[in-house]
Amino acid sequence: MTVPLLYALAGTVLCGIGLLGLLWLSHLLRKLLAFNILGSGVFLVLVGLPQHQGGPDPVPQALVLTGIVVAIAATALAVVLIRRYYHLSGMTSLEDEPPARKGGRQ
Amino acid sequence: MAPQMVLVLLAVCVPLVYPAMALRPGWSRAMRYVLPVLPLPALVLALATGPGWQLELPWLLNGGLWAMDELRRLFLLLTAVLWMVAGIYAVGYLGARNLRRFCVFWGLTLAGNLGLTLAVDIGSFYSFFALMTFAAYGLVVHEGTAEATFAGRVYLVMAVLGEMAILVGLLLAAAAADSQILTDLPEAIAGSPRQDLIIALLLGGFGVKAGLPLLHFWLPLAHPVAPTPASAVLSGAMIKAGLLGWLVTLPFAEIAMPGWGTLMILAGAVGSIGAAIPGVVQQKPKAVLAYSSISQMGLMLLMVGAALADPERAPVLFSVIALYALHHGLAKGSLFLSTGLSVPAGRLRRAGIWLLIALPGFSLAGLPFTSGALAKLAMKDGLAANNLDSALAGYLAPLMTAGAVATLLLVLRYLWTLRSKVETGHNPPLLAAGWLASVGVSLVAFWWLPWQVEGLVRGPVWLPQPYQLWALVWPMLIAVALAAVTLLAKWLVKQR
Amino acid sequence: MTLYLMAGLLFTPLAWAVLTLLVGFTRGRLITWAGILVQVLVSLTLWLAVSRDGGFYYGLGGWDAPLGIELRVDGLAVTFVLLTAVVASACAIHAGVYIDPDKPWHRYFWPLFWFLWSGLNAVWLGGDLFNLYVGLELISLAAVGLVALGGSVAALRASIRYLLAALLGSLAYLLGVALMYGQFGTLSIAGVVFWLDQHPVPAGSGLALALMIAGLALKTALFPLHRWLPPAHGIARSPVSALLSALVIKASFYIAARLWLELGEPLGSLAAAQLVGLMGSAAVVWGSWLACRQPELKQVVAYSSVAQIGYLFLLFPLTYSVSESVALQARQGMTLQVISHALAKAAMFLAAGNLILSTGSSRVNALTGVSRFLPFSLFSFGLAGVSLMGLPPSGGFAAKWLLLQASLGSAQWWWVLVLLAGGLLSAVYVFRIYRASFLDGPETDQFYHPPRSLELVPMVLALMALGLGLVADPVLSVMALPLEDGSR
Amino acid sequence: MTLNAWMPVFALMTSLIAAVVIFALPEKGYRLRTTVNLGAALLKLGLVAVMVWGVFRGVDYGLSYTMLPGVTFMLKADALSMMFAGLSAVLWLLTTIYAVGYLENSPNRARFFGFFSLCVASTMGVALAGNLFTFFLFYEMLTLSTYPLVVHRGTEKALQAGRTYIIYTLTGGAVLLLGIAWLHGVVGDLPFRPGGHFGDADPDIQQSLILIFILLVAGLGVKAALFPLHGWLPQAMVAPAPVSALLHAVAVVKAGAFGIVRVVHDIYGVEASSALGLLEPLAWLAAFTILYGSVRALSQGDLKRRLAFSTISQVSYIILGISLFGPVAAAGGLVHLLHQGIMKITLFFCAGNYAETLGIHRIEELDGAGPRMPGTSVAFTIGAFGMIGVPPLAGFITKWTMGSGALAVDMGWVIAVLVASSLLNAAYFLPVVHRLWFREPADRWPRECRWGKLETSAWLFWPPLLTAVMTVMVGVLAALTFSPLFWAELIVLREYSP
Repeated sequence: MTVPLLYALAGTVLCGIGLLGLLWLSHLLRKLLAFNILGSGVFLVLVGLPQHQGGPDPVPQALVLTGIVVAIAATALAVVLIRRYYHLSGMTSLEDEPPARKGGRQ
Repeated sequence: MAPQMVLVLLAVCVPLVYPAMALRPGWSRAMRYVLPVLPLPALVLALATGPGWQLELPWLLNGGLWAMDELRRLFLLLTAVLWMVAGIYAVGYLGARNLRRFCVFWGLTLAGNLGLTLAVDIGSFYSFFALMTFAAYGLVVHEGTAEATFAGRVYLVMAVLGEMAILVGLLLAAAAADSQILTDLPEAIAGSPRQDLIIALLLGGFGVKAGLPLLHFWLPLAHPVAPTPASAVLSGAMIKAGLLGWLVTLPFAEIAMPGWGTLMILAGAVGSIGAAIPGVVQQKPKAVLAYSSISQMGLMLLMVGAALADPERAPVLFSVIALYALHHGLAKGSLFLSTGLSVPAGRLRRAGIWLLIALPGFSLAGLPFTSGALAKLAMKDGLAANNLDSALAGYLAPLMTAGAVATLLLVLRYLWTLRSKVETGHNPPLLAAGWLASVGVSLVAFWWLPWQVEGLVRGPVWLPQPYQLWALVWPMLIAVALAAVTLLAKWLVKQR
Repeated sequence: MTLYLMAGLLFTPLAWAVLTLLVGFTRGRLITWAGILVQVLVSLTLWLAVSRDGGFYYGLGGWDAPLGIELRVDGLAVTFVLLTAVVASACAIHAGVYIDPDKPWHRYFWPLFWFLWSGLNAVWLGGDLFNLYVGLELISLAAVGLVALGGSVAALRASIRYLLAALLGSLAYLLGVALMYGQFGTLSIAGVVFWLDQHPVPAGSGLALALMIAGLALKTALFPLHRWLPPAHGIARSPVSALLSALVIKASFYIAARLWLELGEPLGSLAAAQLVGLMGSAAVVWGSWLACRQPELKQVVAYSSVAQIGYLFLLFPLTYSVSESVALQARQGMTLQVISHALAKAAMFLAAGNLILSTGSSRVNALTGVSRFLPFSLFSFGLAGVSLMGLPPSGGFAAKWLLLQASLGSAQWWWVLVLLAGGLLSAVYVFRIYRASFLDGPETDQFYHPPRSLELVPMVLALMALGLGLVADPVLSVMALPLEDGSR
Repeated sequence: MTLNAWMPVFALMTSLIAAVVIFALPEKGYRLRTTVNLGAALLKLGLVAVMVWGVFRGVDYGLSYTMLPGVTFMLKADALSMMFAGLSAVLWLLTTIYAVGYLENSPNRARFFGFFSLCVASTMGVALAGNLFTFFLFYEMLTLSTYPLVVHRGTEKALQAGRTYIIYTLTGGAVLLLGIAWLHGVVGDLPFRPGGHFGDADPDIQQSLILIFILLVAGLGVKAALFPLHGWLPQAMVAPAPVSALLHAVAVVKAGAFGIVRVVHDIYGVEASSALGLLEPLAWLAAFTILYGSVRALSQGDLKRRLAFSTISQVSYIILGISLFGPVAAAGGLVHLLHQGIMKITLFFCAGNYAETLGIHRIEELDGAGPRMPGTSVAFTIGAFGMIGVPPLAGFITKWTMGSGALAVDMGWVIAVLVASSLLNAAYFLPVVHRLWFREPADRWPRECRWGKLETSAWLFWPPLLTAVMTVMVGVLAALTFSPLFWAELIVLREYSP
């Protein structure tokens, strides 16, 4: 069981947790956090697997960098939307009916 | 185009185009006076030109061909004369109600009647036949009364069935003959495997028009309701169209058909005698005349049956049938026209009118020195038992005498019913003129008409020889005796 | 010469995006019009170049794989680039008039639009898997931004739901890429195929492909995973929903199709192919069924998108272990279906936008009597409907014909039933809208008459969708061009 | 590409461009729209006449280009297509005149005339199609362009009729598409060729050929109103009179029958289809439809519904004719394509006149309409008698030719069908004629309006009279060259001895 394979396995476990959280939790921010966990899990797998075969490999490292940048952008957008949504409808999840709390602007 | 061809086209197209006059409302009153003129070109054609001309019309339907032979000339003659006479009568007879519609249908029926006598190709023959049939419906239902509409419906249903039978018959015959010309049909039918089917269809189809027994129901219904000139023409000329249909299509001269011959003779017998029974009890004079027409057609059926049975005699019998048809048409036409008359007041003139009314009737029954006598003698020679080899040849003579008796009885019945119906008064001039013309033609002009009959003397010789006198008169005496007996019985019953 | 073309395709949209970000909406519109002109010209010349001398590989900035970004420019990619140019410019012209500039959020419309466009170009031309991921992310974020433009609660709900679905899909795809890279050590699809020629197929490698296709299916809203699409496309502004329905969902499908066409044979299995086909057919039936029951006009069109996507996924079973000619027919059918659906759906959404603008309410039965006031838009809606139903002479019909031939050729007759039933079902909801518009309503004139130019764009798009059937052969001629040099 | 190759395209383009122009014109542009309409109709008539003369002399007009990989879009003018194209060109001119008068001041006329010309363009396309694929292309365009005409009035009933129409025709179209695609898959792209392609079809594909034939006839049978698929026709009578006149009596219904003629003659070939045993059941189905249509027509109270059922029965004459595997019977069937078109359009025009001038829709209200509207009633009578098959009108020529054709192949039962159908026709047409001429009119017409001197507006008055005269001329001058019968025999001549 080489160390990189260990990373890959940890990555898959993280993905499992993230996926479960994303689907099960109802609060939007919790969903967002679960999404980030899922993201890092995937990055771990991305780095872990190739090292297992042929030693350290620069390409996945570069990819993970870009991946992280993309994940941040997505999270930022999500936070803006959730805040705006909360501001307008006072709700923090998508399931229940939207009671317009302060006469949100249509 | 030889002048003759122009005359032929005129004969058919004048009555065909005549209904166009109805388009301009201004002309509708004038239409009435044009009626008698319509058949004139056809009359000139029949009288002036000899038979044997042919007119090719390649563009017409499936290749048109109009021609004239001896037989067709007689029918054309009959049609033209009768329609002209009835036309004169109609001018005086017609009221203003639905006048335009009547004239339109009158013109179309006349065109159909004339056209079918000239047409030799199947397409135009059947077209004119259908035109005459459907246009006549307009004449039958002209009055618009309930009986007229009912009579019209019966007429139409039977006419359409007849048309369909003719269509299928002609179709089968044309397929067998592989040509569209009528003259090729007889020997094609003779040779075709479906011969009996074709003959049955043609007999049935034309029989509806010719008043074959069991196919005659529309006749006694249609005649009383139709206006008088229309019923005159209907029974005088249009019934003969069915007869012409048989003569032109059925295979007389090709093969002997004893089966069909005997069947037709039987039908003729039933027709001539059977029609008399209901005819005698009718109340309306026109109904009596309708049954008299059926009875007369029965007599002609005898000759048709004989011709079918015996091919050698067929040519002779053809001209006898044509002659008999001519005589019957004219006489029956004048009888029908007389139903519309009103008798003048003076005793002497009233007796004269009654005599003129009665004479065509008696001529029908075979009074010596009239066209009836000539026709009956010709029929006797034609159907003489010794030279006919059909099974019923022996019975023909007694059948003819029975027919004569029936005819006279019907005529007497007609006069009797007319006597109670007719009212005294003054007749419109043209109506009287039309009637007089019909009587004149039937009695006098008959002799000058250009008919040829083998073995019979033509021309105005006051026939018959003494030995034939008694043969004509004794059936009439029997009929008079019978009438007297019935009168006496009725008087006795009234007494009690 | 190709250097400038490639640069024009990928970088100029980003430049336009930044420029329009700096200025307001109205001036942004002018810049956009200029940008559109450039983009259309570039795409056209690229299309002509490829049609003349075939596809080629192109390393951006001279850097080669695996570190550099390598673009793969073949017939199919170039056709889709041209399609994007056409549809995006049409939506831009329509949006320029349709969106009123003074609303606060609308200021960001043009930048997001251009980001979307560049993302699309990146996906069409992308050579290796990771770059495709980046392109996909760019598209998704831009699209979510565009959906949220409305600013209303419903728009926000829809955009958040869309964002979550898109992110989940991308990450699943990325996980697949990770596994793929782990196993084959290369990122470019051609490289994987090259590797598979030398080595036996390793066990479990199908999982990577399955994950990637599942992720992409989620982003394309294939049947069981389609719940995010109707609210997103239904509520967004009509030019936005036109862009989304016509192009965005096609991008993820395009990647899935490329993967399946190249790697489907070795890695995929018959059961997987039939399963995807089955989900496609279910999408056709379910989408059409729901489309018939929607009271809102734009919801009907949105569910119709769900249905039409189903046809695309019929490509999977029709290219798995079938003869070369049948596979070619299936690919041609798929391409035509993508193009005709893009054009027709864009026309339909834009026309629907006009109708809603003029009748004031977005319900279907509010359309009565509109045929007297807005015949032109209604007629373009109708023409687009003809293409959706797959009736001749539309592109939809040509696609249906090719897919029919492919399914008959490969003796999978059950897809024939799906195609025909799909056509009839789509006829049901299209004629439902015709019926509403033909109904003779009372003589009310409370319709608002939109500016004439608004009606022009949907008509042009609808006519192109309709005429596509007649010129299908030249359009397809380029698609089939293979890359001229071997894969590296 | 010589000019000849582009002639069919010009013929198509005239009405396509007319449609586009009419759609663009504003609703109030009444005069301009009528001139465009009539101009396009006359131009098309001229083009078709030139092509008819050309085809007679053996010139071949044809154009084909590959539309889809492996599929060609082909336009070809041969004798059969010229017959149908000629019919629709002539009758489109008359119907346009009629429609201008009929829709005098009704709304949505731009939309009506636009779709009207679109529909005739697709009919022309159906006629000029060179292979099954192009035929299907225009066949479906015909469905699409006729739907707006059926629902033109916008009433609930019209939309219901439109719905039924769409359900029938689109399902038929789907079945037809399946048939064509399968045929294409099995034998590839086949142009229409007199004598057909499957003279010596190898046995293993015969099974699928039979199935394909059934699919094709079922698909085409919807529009040809064959027995089980005719439900839409009577309901579509709710459309305005010019629509039911040109479309449901001539264009749409004939497209179906024309399609079946093409399939039997030019794809399968008559020998092959009879060898495969396909003609016999088709003949039985057509015969049954003839009788069924007439029987149903007996019990119809509404005038146009009775005419609709009569159309159902009459169109099957065409199919019966061509499925009798004899040159003469085929000529009879083909000539009926024209005769029925002319006669039926007369009847529908008159029905439209009665509805428009006196507000008459039911047959009981027709009493005494003859004297009130003599011109229209004469036309109606001629049309009715033509339908019954009374000589010398057009119907008689058809029945006579088909009858002798049937006898040539000794199929005697066909004559029984012809006679029975003629009797039924008489049974449901003669009472109407009787009411027209021999009944006293009711005291007040349902909705009477006057048009000055003529009995009805000039636009409405002349077309039925013109078609009535054509019925008579076509019948009487049947033996003339360039008469429909001559043209049908020309087609059959080229068909049976390729």
